[in-house]
Amino acid sequence: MSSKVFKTAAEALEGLTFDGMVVMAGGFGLCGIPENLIAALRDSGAQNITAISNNAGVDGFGLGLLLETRQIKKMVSSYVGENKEFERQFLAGELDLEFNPQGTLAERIRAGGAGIPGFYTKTGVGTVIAEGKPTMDFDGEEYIMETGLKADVSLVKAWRGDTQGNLQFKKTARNFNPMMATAGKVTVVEVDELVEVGSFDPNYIHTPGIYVQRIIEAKCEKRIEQLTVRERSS
Amino acid sequence: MSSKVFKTAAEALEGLTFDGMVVMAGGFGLCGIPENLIAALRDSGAQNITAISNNAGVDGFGLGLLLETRQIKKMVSSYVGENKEFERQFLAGELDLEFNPQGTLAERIRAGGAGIPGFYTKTGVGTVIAEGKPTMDFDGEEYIMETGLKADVSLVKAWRGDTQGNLQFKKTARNFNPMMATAGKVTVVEVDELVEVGSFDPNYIHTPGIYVQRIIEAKCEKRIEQLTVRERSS
Amino acid sequence: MTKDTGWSRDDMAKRAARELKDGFYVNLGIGIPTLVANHIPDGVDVTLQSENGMLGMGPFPYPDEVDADLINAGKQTITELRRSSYFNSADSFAMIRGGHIDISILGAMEISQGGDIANWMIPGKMVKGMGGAMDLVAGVKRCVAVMDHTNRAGASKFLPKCTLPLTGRNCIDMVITDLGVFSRGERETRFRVTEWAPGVEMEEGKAKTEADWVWG
Amino acid sequence: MTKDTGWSRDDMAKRAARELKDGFYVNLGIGIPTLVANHIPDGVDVTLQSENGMLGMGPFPYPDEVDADLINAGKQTITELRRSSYFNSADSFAMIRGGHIDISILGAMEISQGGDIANWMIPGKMVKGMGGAMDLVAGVKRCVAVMDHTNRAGASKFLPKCTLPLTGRNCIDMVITDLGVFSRGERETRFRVTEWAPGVEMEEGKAKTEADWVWG
Repeated sequence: MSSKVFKTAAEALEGLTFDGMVVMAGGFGLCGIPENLIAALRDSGAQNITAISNNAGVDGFGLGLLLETRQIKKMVSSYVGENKEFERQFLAGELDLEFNPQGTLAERIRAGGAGIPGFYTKTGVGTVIAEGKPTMDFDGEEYIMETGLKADVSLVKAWRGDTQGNLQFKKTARNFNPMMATAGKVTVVEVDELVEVGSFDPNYIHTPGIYVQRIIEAKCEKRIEQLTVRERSS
Repeated sequence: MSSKVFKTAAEALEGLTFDGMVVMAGGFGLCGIPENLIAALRDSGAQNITAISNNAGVDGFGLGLLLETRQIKKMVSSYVGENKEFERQFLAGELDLEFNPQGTLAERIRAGGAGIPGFYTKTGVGTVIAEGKPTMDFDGEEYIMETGLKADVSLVKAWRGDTQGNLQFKKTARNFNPMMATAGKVTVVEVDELVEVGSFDPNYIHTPGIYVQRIIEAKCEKRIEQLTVRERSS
Repeated sequence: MTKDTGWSRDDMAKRAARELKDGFYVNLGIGIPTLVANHIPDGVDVTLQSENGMLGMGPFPYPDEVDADLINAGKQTITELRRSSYFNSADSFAMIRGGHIDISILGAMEISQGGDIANWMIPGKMVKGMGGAMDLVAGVKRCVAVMDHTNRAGASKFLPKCTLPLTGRNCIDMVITDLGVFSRGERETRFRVTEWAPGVEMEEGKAKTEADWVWG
Repeated sequence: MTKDTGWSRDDMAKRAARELKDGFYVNLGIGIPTLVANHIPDGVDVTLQSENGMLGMGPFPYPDEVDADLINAGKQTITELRRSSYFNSADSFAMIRGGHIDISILGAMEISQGGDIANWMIPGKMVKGMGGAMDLVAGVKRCVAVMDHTNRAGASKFLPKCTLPLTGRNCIDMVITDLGVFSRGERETRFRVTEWAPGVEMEEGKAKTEADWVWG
């Protein structure tokens, strides 16, 4: 079988990037983001990107890198509070922004990967989120329809991956990554540790290799946004 | 915290069964079925049950037990080929049957547990399955709407469970069990092995304890429907 | 910042904590709701959910335990417990939206007498997004809002109708403010004041509340 | 049951196996499609999906390896491989319905010239159910049907229009029968015969086929 394993982030994105592309990038805050692939996407020079990601990184890190270079035309997110350059571009009308409730965003991505073009939810009923969306009553309650989301390329960060693309995620760094892996026409993954096939117990694989087209091993900085600790009492 | 652990299947179902109840039972064929809980449901004497389960067991085993005693009024399944008593009752008009494509059934159960009252799918378009169902076009293609499913009680079979109800499933015995655990007003689980809290790596829990209200440890017969082997060449 | 009458932020968190029952699965918002974790009554064992994908959230880590791959929904480093489990964001919100979380305690900017809540945006100011707030109020079985009774100008935040864009409609079951507790049994009924904070009199409550509510 | 002309069941499976490309994820139906696994060409590495929740299906077990918790969609005992993974039924069909499986090879009772397939029920006979068949034909990228060209009475099963209740509409890309191969590039185009089985002549093919098709 032709190998899914690539050496560098740049090689792993070769031939996949283009102006106007839709990209999904995993992560919650800076936790579980595909740092190296995001940097490689910046270096690819692709313009007018629509980026689907729960957050928009911080200034100079994560998706913040692509905001700095003005490569992002539109963000689809649930929360974008941590980024001054984002705010500046948005207030200047240089950046489109589509807010989704976090659960709606997660479910839309899952739906996109699962062949579900639309589903109904109670989230957002009676709010601005419902504006212009079809509604339906079920058991006398009103629900709004949300649509499935797909991407040209999904950038995913996993903990360990094998050469067939089977993945395991670590703790809360899992977040949006597994769904995004299913919703990309092409899914590219960076892992802390690349292992041989057969290293995982098949009962505990979070993302089966079918969803992964390319994989690299790469070191992550793993920046912490809110370092919060307690002191030892002794 | 009041304990989720019960001693026997009968005790675990106490107060939960009633005439006309909707029950989900996990399993694919006879693989991963909650044998002991099904037997206890029979012994409870509840009548006119609607049973949601991919299959209907075989004569004298699994849900076949409840067919023998005529406690099931309606089956919601994808395939029921292995059961003579089922066929007899169905042809005699004594039993209602609602066929669902297997993927539609699985997704309807997931939706029921996830607060999604309806979703669109391509499965069944142009077939009898589509009759009477709302349709919607997405990108010029026709999809049909399917609804979420819930149960009064879900009967689930897991491999290992801890006293908080965290579950792990084994190999293909997982099948419908995790979704059904999310879709029952009350979910009762039987496990091969009950372990202390903290026995599992939190990264590899298939069903979090929030979905489990009652749990028992019980021996299963694990009958094999199609024993198929190969001979060692040496 | 002690006050002569009424509850402090910590008092409000303590009062909110009394809504937690043994065995509950709980989601706590940021701000005052976070303090609730410090006041869980003895003998009450609850499991905290963090909507970024964890059940069984533990305390903040000791400095040598910090793990960048383990944070809560406020992006703070945390720890795991023996009971913990991790899952993806779709599964996490399926849990929330499917009605499996027993209670959500969350902050608010405004609450209406019909149980609407506004807590995510102020028109004209930079909007950061709703995060998981709309999912929580739409999906969790019981929603308790904790907020100051009045804004800095002294105007009531418990109103006949919210003036700010809504986070959710008819989804709040109890409002805890520095003045007291307002609750309702069903989402079709009116809120009743069930408790005044120490030193707060009916007169003050009435004067500072624009929403309709019923005594006792 | 050798025949003078045309393909045997095993020949048909062998021909179907040539549709498998290196790296494909594949779902095989029961009957003739199961035999395809025995004919995978050298140098072609495919991963078999079993819709009850497994990717990387291995061969039947040796007698001392049998595990009741490890079966395929035909309920036969099987084994796992080094690459295998397990998942639940919703995830399994999300994989199928989301278009992630490269090819499905499945049996059929009737195929129409518009690519409709009927393979799950015969009115008047006891109906066992469609299982995962409707999901597979609706979701898999490329669907190849394998069937005898005619029924026992000698009537064509490749028809202008199916007479039996459909499993799916306009979803078959290739039909392999004992007489030959009929395929189309796009789902809007007509089937073309691209190959005859040994000893089969155009005359015989025409005589036994009611569906419209185009020579090569």
